[in-house]
Amino acid sequence: MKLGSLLSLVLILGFLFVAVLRLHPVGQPLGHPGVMKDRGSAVTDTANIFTMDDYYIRNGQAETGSNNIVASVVFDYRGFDTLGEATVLFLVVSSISMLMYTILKQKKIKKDHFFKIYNFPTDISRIISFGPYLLYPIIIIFGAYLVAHGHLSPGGGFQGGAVMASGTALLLISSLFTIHIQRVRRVFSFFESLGLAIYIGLGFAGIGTSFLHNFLAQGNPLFLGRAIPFGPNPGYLNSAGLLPLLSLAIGIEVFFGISVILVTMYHVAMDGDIKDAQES
Amino acid sequence: MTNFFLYITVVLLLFFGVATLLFKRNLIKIVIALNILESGVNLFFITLAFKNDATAPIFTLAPDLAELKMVLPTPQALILTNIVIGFATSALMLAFAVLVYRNNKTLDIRKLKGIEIHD
Amino acid sequence: MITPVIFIILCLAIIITAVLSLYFKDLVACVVSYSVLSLVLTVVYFYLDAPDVAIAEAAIGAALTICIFIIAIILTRRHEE
Amino acid sequence: MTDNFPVLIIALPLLVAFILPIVSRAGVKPRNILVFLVILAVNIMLLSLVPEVMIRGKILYSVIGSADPARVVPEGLTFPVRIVLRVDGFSLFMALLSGFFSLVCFIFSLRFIPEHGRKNYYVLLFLLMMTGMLGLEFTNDLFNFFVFLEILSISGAALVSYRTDRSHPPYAGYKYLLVSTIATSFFLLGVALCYAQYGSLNMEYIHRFMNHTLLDRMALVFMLAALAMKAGAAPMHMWVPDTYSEAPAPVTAMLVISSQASLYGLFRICFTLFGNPISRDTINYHTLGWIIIIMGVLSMFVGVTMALVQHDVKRLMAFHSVSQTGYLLMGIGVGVAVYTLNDGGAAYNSYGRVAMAGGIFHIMNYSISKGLLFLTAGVMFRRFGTCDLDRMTGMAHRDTVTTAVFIIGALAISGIPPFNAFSSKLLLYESVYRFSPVLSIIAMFVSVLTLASFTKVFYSAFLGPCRSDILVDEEPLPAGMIAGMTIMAAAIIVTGFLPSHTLNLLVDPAISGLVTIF
Repeated sequence: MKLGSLLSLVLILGFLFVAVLRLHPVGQPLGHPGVMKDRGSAVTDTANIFTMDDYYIRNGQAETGSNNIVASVVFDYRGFDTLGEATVLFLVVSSISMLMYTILKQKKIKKDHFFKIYNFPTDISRIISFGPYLLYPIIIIFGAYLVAHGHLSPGGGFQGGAVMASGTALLLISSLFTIHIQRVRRVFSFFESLGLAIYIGLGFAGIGTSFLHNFLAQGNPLFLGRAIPFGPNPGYLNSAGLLPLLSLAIGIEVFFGISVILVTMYHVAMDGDIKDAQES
Repeated sequence: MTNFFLYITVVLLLFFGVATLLFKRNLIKIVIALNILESGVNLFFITLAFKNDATAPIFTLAPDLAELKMVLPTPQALILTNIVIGFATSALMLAFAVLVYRNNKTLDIRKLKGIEIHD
Repeated sequence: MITPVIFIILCLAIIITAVLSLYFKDLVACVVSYSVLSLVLTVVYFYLDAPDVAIAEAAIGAALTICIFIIAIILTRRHEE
Repeated sequence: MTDNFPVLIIALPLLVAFILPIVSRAGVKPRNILVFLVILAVNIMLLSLVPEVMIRGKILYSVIGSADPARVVPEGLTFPVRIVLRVDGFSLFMALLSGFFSLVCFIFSLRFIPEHGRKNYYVLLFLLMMTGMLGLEFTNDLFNFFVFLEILSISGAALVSYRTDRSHPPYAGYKYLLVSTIATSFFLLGVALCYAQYGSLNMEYIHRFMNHTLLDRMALVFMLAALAMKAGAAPMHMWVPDTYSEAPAPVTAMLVISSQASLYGLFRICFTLFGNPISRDTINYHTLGWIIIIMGVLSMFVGVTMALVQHDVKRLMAFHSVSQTGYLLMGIGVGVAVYTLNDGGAAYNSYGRVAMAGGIFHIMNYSISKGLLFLTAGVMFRRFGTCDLDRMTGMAHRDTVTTAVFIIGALAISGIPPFNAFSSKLLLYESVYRFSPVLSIIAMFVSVLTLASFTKVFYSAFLGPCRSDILVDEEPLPAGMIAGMTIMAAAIIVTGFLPSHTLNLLVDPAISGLVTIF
């Protein structure tokens, strides 16, 4: 058993080293000779676009109206992956709720009880009890900024949602949710479902052409449809069609989804039965 | 040559992850090892996307160059997805670990095997 | 372009934190080392021109993962036997 | 009309799953009706694709988010830039199977799983598991494949540990998720290696430019190992008995078909991604075929020998799944080994294709009969409150329907003539004998052992005196459970009596879909 493990370990290590030696040098992707050797039909030279990434960089701005190519790949070209990823998060939230169901349904726990279980000092310092309240608005504003400007600057639904969810973690430290925790969980799960429903609803809205089609991008210049010239430019907030909306939906979903996970685990931690878990 | 360090780092991260998966027996330690494995894969993708003397694939921040040279955007998009998936997976595994501990009062794989046989 | 010295230091930091986060017997120490690893990775991603990934890694890898881990460790056992 | 069906088949269950937490508050009945309707709708959509794909042999593409969905590759380019769904014979074959299984298992679990607050989550996860399988089978994009694999494994892991009140299921779920996450991580590593060389994630595109460099072979090894691990083939089968035996019965049946979905991925990787016939000389495909065959023979042997000594009925059946997976791997392995032989396709045409037909036909026969057997194991568990064979007796006196379907399932999986697995096993024996006689003899031997161990189950659980003092639940079975088992048994009998029709209608187009790329 141990020998087998060791053997497979050495095998994997050797494999990886050989792979790394054969790969292109860092910093020169897809450029070295022999890689794009044609075997099937001829590669026609269309405006020097040889790879998918080249296409995204050259046409992404015109097709999606987004200055951030990564955002246009995440929400437009590969929007289906993003849907799958959001589904994974939703799935995990549901799974954890299912696993912890019996624990979560137990009677409400008072705030002092929690501190007694884990031998926390009851007089926590001001920094911990009030610091989160000061930081929380700033974190939320920063996260919302990331979500809203996802198509212009680094950021987007995932990042903004995750930043906002770290605000929830801060609030948990200051034990704000302790008393109303079940209600908080229910509200958060509702909003999570809402975010996902918005995402897939926007996907279905374009089904006349194809699923998740960005039908606003080249359309109405008044509502998110403003055209952007090719090349470096400051960009407009009012562009990129469906992209900001999808980004918003994902932002809502990630924010509330991760918050539900955190709140659920915190709630489980407040369960009195685990008292003997603590090592002295 | 110096940039080759990135690949070496990736290989070592993967190696440490797999080694811990094989030889450690604590359920939470295993989740940490999985996270490190995933970090290795993520770093690998980003390394593949890197291009010398290029800018980030965001036109808002790009300098006005005669020739447009940007790092590849696709791996970055994939890794954004993978980071969230990795977080979700590890959260679920930790929830499982918590339940295992509640039922069996241990996190050690060897002891858990003993419980399986007796029950 | 990355200055080689900074770059080697970052790679070494990644490797060292990875080893530390697997070496400690105290799981809280492991998790904190993992969070440092994530922070260093954030810097590396930034140097590799991937600001999007850097933000995501900073928020999720260095903050939220740690939260979940700490709660799980509170609920179970702090020391690996 | 059918243009949007491939994407609707995936998107519709997702939409329903997202609004299900809100619908669940309205009550049990609306929830059940909604989910049943959506699974039914998926099945109808799948069936409506049959004439076009299976009979006319067309390959349907669906480009997600494109302004011009008729074109897979945008004008003037040589590569697709968006995620492409591809419905060919093989994927539709597997999707039909998954849809059928989901329908039957859902009907079965309506009353099998007691009504509880957690059942809302059960239904939701069940729906998403089906979606994961369908997505995995339709996608033509490597990363999208990974995402659906992840959806499949997470929902599977959560469902495995549905019975949280017992002490084992969380650990079984942990194990399943651990194995799946390792597998998906290595799969992603393989994807990275492919992407690094070809700059694309589309399987067909990579197939067209496949160079079979050393890196490609490494990617192949990573992906193959990952998917074989997920499918429960021999060296990596340790998670199978734990997971299968701890899950509720309908979930186990779903896990059987989800393992088949992973196997589907394995075959896709072998043929669609790496099976470029232009480069017949450059890669030694014969070796790859032999690796798969050896994996298969090992699975067969390990599975059946371990099954003989088990006392837990679900563990026994789980080890049988490992051994039956071996048959599939063997059939396809022979196909792979001769597919690229440099003899102008003579060996492939004379027996390679037959072996593949046997393997693919056996996917269907095995999963239906094994699913049926797991459902009957669920009935046993419901009656006796345990899966221990030593503590069961006399079920034949009380549950005649269960006994009948158990006999059908057990005979079918052992390859006894009037039932379906006989024809697929016969195809396998014949064709594999021409490839290598030893393999064929091992396969027959394993088949006999299978029958022996099911005789043991039948003897201890069904025969013997009927003792009501050890029964946990004496009520007659709910109609839903009987309906679920009867549908499965009917499927076995129909495919058993019409093997040539099934072969012509379903299996032949599936092979064509697997080996023809464009």
